[in-house]
Amino acid sequence: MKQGNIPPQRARVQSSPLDLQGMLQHFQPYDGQSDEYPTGAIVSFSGLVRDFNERPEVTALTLEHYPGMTEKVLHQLLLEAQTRWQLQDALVVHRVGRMLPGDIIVFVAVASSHRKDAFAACEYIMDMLKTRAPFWKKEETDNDSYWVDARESDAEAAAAWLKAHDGHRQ
Amino acid sequence: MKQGNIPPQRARVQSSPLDLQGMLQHFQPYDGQSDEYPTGAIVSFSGLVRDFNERPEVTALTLEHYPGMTEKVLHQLLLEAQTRWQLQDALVVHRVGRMLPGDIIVFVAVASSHRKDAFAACEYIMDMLKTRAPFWKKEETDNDSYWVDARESDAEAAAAWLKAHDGHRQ
Amino acid sequence: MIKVLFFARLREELGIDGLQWPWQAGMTLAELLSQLQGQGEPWASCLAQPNLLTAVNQAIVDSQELLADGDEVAFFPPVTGG
Amino acid sequence: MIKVLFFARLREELGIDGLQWPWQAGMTLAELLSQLQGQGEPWASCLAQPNLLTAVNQAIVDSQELLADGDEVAFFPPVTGG
Repeated sequence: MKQGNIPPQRARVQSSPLDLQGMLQHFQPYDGQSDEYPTGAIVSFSGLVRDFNERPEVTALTLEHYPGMTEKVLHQLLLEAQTRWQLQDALVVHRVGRMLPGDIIVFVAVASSHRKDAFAACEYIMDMLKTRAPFWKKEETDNDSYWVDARESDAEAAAAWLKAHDGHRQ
Repeated sequence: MKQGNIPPQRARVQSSPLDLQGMLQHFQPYDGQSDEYPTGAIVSFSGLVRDFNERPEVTALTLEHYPGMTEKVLHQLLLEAQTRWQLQDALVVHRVGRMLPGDIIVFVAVASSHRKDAFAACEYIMDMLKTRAPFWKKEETDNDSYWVDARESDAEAAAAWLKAHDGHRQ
Repeated sequence: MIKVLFFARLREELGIDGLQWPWQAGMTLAELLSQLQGQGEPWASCLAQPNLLTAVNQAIVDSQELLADGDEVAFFPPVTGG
Repeated sequence: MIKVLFFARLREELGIDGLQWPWQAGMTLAELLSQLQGQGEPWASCLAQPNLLTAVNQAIVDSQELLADGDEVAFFPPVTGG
């Protein structure tokens, strides 16, 4: 169980498919050899491609990103979460390239001694990722493709964290 | 993907160990045969036995419960969450009997079209479980065992949801 | 008859996990509790604990609940699962 | 020289994913943007989009940022990942 700063390797971008079980294998807090068991809560988030979004019949989407900057921003979000809450570990894996409905786009997991911290940190990382990590979605329907517009609700969710002083959103 | 009421089988109590991967196998939203992909967010919570709690050196704990009532309450919590938020699915599995530090005590997962709903519903189920589901913990140290006292912070977390009218805690 | 159950610390302190108790028409949960306490110690003090929770037929209720013949009544301390 | 990158909708509208641009001492991000816009259409209108984000050396900055020789500057629309 890591106790120091979360290393850059915990923030990843990949074009190969993400599977929930594989992700959680990367996020087992204990190897059976531990001397200490501080983790009481693990919260995970998986974001999936829906078949509706800006338009009702999404058949696929392609995620473009800014290689280099993306990994830096994702790692920065993990460190920020570790500053705000007491965390033992955190992981974010984001997929890029072309995906189909049902595919996992992003996986975030955090481990903490306390469930409130784990929930808040996981949601914080996702809300910040949505407004600060350089990814762009292009959706396809049967007869069209278009860049997805940023959502006002995502900007509001991120802003609410920045106003929060007690570790929880206002 | 279930669209109606979450069935009683989604609320379970077991004495055999819980493993995260097995849990998520029970919570795959798509079987590869789906026509519709409404789920955009899956949030999961795993509660683990820590080696500190009321006393600093916890070596084991035993969970007692009220068979019959437990399952009813857990299922009721899933239905309440489905009433408050737009969910496609929810699952809660709670272990009973003797456990060691690092073991998973409880696993909760929810699937929704929206991440905000998924986070809120998962945290709601856990906060309510902590104050309403008839489980009792007895902790062991090297030279003692004692019943764990209920926490004021858990009662406050549950009460905050009951005051909330907009689907989020005050 | 009423089926009475005790859990956790209460079960240990009373040294029993349950019992059958005679039902009377019009009996409330408060009356059942009072009759059980009337058995002397450890019943009197154990069942006077301030945070005691009570369930009738597996649903938490308050002490004004009217009991029916055959009801299952459980007494237990505040819950600590999860 | 400045390494300039364009992403997503901007990359498609400009028809180019990046270019090298001469650096001058004291050059700010706002000046670079103005020089790029000076190339006529589609540059003028594309780079005038109100929500355009800019990063220098992979960190988001505002238009007063002073540029150094060899900097990597990226222009892109609001992000939509996750």
